[in-house]
Amino acid sequence: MNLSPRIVPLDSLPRELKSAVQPHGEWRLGLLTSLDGSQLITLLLQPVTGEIQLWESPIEGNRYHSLTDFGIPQAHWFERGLADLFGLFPEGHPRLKHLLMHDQYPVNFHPLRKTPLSPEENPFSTRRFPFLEVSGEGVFELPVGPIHAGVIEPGHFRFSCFGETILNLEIMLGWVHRGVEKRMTEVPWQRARFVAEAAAGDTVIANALAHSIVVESLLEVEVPRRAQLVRTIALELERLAMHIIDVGGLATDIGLLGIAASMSRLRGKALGMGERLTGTRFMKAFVQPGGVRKADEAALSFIGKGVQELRKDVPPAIDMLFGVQAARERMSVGKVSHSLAVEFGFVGILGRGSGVEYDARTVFPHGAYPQLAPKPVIEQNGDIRSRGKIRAGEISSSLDVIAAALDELTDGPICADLPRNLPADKFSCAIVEAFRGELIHLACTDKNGAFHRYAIKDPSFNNWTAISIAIRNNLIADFPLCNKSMSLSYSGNDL
Amino acid sequence: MTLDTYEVIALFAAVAAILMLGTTHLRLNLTFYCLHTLAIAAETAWISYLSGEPQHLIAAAGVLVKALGIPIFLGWIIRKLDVDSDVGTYLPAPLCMHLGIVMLGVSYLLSNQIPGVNGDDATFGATSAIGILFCGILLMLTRKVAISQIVGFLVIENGIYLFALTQTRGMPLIIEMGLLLEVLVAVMITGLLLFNIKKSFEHIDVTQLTELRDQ
Amino acid sequence: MLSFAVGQALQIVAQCVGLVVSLMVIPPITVGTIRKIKARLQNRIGAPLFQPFFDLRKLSMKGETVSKETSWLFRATAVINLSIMLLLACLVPWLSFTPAVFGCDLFLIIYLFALSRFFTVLSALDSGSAFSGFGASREVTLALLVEPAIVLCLASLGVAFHSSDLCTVFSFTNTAPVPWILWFLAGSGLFLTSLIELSRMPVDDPTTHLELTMVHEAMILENSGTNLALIEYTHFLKLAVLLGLSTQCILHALMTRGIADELVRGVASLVGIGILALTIAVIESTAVKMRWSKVPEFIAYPVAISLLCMLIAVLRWTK
Amino acid sequence: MKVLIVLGILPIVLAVLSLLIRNAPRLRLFVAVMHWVQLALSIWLLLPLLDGTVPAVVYSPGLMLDRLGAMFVILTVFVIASASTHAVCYFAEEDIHRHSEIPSSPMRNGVFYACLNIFMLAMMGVYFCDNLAYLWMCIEATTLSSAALVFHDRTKNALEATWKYLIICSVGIALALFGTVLVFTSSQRGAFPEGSLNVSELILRANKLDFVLLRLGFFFCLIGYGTKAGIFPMHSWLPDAHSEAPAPASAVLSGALLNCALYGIWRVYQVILAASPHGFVNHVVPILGTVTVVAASIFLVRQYSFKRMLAYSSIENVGLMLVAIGLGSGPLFFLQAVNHSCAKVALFLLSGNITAACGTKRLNKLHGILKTTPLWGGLLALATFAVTGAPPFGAFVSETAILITSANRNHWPLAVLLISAIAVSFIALCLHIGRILVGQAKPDCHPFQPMRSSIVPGVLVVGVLALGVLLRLDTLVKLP
Repeated sequence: MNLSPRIVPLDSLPRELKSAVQPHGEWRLGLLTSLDGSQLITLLLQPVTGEIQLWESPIEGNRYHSLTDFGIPQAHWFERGLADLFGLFPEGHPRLKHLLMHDQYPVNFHPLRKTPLSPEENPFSTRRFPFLEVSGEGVFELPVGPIHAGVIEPGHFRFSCFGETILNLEIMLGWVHRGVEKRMTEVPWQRARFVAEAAAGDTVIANALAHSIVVESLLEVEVPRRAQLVRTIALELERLAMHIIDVGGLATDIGLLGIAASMSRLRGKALGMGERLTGTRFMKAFVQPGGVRKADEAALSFIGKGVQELRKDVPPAIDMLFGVQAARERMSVGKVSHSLAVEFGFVGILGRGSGVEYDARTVFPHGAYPQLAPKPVIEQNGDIRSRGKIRAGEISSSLDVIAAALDELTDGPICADLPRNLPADKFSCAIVEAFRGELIHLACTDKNGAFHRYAIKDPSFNNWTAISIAIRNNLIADFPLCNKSMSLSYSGNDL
Repeated sequence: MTLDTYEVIALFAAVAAILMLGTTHLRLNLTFYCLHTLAIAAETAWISYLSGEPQHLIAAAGVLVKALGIPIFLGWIIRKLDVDSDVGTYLPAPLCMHLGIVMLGVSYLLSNQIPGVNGDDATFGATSAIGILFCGILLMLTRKVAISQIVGFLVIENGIYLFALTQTRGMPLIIEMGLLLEVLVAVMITGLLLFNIKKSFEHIDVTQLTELRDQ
Repeated sequence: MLSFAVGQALQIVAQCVGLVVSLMVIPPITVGTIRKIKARLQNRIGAPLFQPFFDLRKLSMKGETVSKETSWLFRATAVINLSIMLLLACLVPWLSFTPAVFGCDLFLIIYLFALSRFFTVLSALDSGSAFSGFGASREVTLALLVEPAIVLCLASLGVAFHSSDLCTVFSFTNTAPVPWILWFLAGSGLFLTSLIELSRMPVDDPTTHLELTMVHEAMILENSGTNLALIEYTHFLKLAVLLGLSTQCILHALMTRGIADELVRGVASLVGIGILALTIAVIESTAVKMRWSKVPEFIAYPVAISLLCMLIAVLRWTK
Repeated sequence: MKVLIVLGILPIVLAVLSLLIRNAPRLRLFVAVMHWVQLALSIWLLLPLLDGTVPAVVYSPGLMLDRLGAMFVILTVFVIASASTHAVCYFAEEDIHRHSEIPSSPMRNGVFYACLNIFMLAMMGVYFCDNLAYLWMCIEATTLSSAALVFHDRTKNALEATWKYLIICSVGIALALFGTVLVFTSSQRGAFPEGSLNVSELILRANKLDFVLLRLGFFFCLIGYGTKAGIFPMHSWLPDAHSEAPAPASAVLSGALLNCALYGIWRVYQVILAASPHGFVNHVVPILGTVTVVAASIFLVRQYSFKRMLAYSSIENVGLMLVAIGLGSGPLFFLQAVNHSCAKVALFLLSGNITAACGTKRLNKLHGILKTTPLWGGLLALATFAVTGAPPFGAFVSETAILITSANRNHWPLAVLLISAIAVSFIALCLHIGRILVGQAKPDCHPFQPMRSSIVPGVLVVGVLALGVLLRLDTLVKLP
């Protein structure tokens, strides 16, 4: 969607932003970033009507007053990111630590900043991560990671415990910071889609789709209907596979290995459908600007059959998981309250599990949405079980959507021809409901028609805060289950 | 010095009743109740075999109805009401269970005190019966969910029945049948009342029933 | 006369050979059986029955990494524990055909178990890793809760027989009239305690990879190579001994008079261990790992059962 | 046997018909008429017992009726007939102005009347039982059948009251069952190798029973049936159930059910009296009765709810009856029961009228009844005097007789305590009722059919007055 920024002076930004974003206003903070370190870019989304606003606030120097400190907790991690990537330092930020770049980078290295910063302008002399210290008799710290016992991504967790109870949890991420956003501006735009897809390895379709929408709207290209539908099918297949394995993960963590085994098998089935459609199990290099790479009739009818089978096989396993009483008991922890979810702007499963009725599929156009959008699944309790139930509900609604898209599928071209050059000096953004939640791509072209700045906001970026809050005062042994229920992405956050 | 088989069965019923105290999980509770009542049915049948009175077999069949019918009925209610564990107890469940064991010891002493209970040495029959009675009372006193109170009442009832079974030589059958009928009707009525409690109070936690009191 | 003595000597030799073979073969196979059944219950084919042997071999061939923070204790523990467990396995009548050479006092058994746990915990603390300390703290908590249950279960049988020698208790020929309910309760109490002792579900999940929830696995996280192989084998042995002991109790509950035939006893013991392994597999496939705060509620059951055993035994046999 | 069938058939038929007849007003009228028929039938059939020509009739082993029982049967049927007669106009009013959000339906009405009839059958059954186990069953049946009466309003409070009633009484009754089993055991250890629970047989061979077991059994029965009768400290269900049930049901609970439970105690007590005429047990019962009277009088002082206050007054009277039982005097027990039943039924029915008209049960919101409806007000005052034992009424005679008898039996401390407690409760009740009667007329009070709704209470009050005038104290005191 093409945008043109409105200039909001830096002085009035906090006030205007606070009155606009939830819980005071109706908007949510989509993105808070910068183009090259000399301005703040604020992307605001209306989660009901689907309006989008882009604000630009020029900055003199590299200091501004922290928005978090002004009472906008949604901006908390964005400001940490700004400090790391652009050297823009928020004054009065309650807990300013580095987010993406750990202490082996030079202190004064800010990859996305166009004009280098002199050391005097940098308030920090070290990149040490000052963990919050909890003191008192019997309180001890338990460092976990970044390398874990299972095969998962790296992240360092610092638990402050009192006996078996977690008093505080601090998370240090950034171990897989690869410079995706910078790389996006360095490669030719025709090849940028491969970089975009790699932002998070399990969110391939959603990232590719968001990137395609950004490019298509810059180029003002109409995507054929068939391609839209096939994209929808691919997106839902991705959601299906990931939700199934996440539910299976819950079962593994509470020790119901039989159910977990079935879920792994079913997830394999969903991935197999994706492979048949795209050629790779995680569906890489399939969605491209203008449409999709291929749409084989045989593959589509195979998916139709697969959907029928999954409809039969998945619900019994899930019902078994949620029916076991002891499992319900285990899943009754890790609460995220509704007010917290609104205040921090949690998205996706996490938000909907706490009663936030926001599903980008019903609001923002992508693929065949919002026409085909299912009714969002909402749970009120905010605990592990309600997040699990939402996954279960979305598994079945995804199956329905795939079936509906297959029904609607007609013959036609699957890819539009694209012009050779991107227009100059334009903004464009795309909002896609990935399986974890709202995924945002924002692009800005320079005067040569190349990407000047390409920002990606993974859903996990909003949600990482939730885990530390949800697990507070719970048992250490409940942390893995709580973590699994949120299923956050490390690489999506680190980019 | 050997225990008679009928004493062993009675003891088994008491053990099941004690284990019932240890869980707040209603379904597990019902399973233990079922075991406990089955043991009492077996006891009835065994005593009928010992005494050669076939009429006791009918009583055994009646207890069997109690052992199977009531857990099924209450299980159905639990499923309908979507309540599956006790919201909280006045006494932690494990402690309660261990208290139940102490009570079994106490009831051994008690049954020694009651004169005329089969000879000079207390039988484990009377011990188990009084122990079960205590378990039922503990269950009723320490649990907050209405279903547990019904189950507690049933356990008390079983304790009394077991006492009658082991200490008397044959209560008239019609009386036993009458008692059984009353118990079944009581469970039906209270069970149906549970639905109303759930509807009005949104839970079957009886500690919420505090509206009526003086002042 | 001479031929009789020779016959007896031969029998003892046969028993010793049987014991050695059992010690080497039964524990890993029991573990393999549990794993295989679990896999089948999850619709997987699962590793072969003899996989634990292969695992032990693989581990013993691997190099060992030892943290420089540790002392000699860290490495010595594996050997110490293995010796304790072998001693235990020789003493405890966990199989019907072990030679009753030394006699076996139940308090000795309990202290040997405690000693082995002491060294495990010590070595976990010695390694200095945060998880090992965590696991050790959990292990000690569990031990504190579970220990009385084992003591009382075994002691109640001792009271019934007026003897603290387990070989007398489990002799199969002693006709002291112990009611089946006592045997049965003692057996089930021992079985439940061994679930906890052996870090099986629902208290600990032996297959988990989540370091924050582990108990036993957390303690041995730092061990590797041969050291780990020894620890694993010790653990297998402990499993077999404890399951064997429960089996013996249940067998005594089931039989109405003494079983004279050695062969029948031996086969029954082995089959019993197999059935308990099956039970463990079924429990682990269906049970949910409990919340740590709910674990005491579960432990209360074996404790209650053991208390009941003691109560029955004391009321009946201390006149 | 024929008598039993004839007496039992009408309630059963009525119970079935109640569920079948869908027209609520017609059903109410029909049942009320039939209850009077039942009363006439009972008097006619039990006449030989009542006039003393036959001391007791044994219908079958375990079923027997003596004179006291016969009189209680008549009293029970009379109370139920009065209540159901009054219910005709009470429920008619309630159908129009309901205060609860749940609409009335023919089904609910049918269930009420069906349960009322089964309740009546169970209560009549209590008096016919010679066998203690049958007695237990009948009393448990009264609990189960009256639960629906208490729950009639279907409100949250009614639900709570019903739940407490069912659970507390069931547990109490379970203890009584244990007591019964113990009595049976004692009979087997002693006189009867086969064992017996028939009171008549037990009394005959009382001295051969195993006394320790018998005494234990009696205590359990006392606690068990005492719970049902509302003896302090097991009374907690009683105010709840009485205040939440609709007025006719409260009247029946108070006027008939409590007598049943006390009759259970009376039967067991007779056995123990026969076994040990001068034992320790003989002091326990009057003391328990006195304690109940004292406790109830203290509770009466601080009351906020009209019907709860009346319930506590019932507990007080239960205490007095228990004293009468403890003194071993059946006639005194019956006389106190008659006076209390008639006066309390009148009071509960009037309280139903007043609370329905004013829409509240809170004492501090009720005032000026004398101004709004002088008829109700007057009757209320008279009934209050009647129930508290003021002079011209029957209760005065019976209470005085109890006091004198207990003094004669050297229970002086009890008599003194009783007198002071009765005085306290008299003052408390009169004060509370006086506040209701006088003062500004309540503007939102809508009295309905003052004449028709006063008939039954009026007749009852007159009856109690007549009893007081006709009874001669000196003959009563000389009774055994």
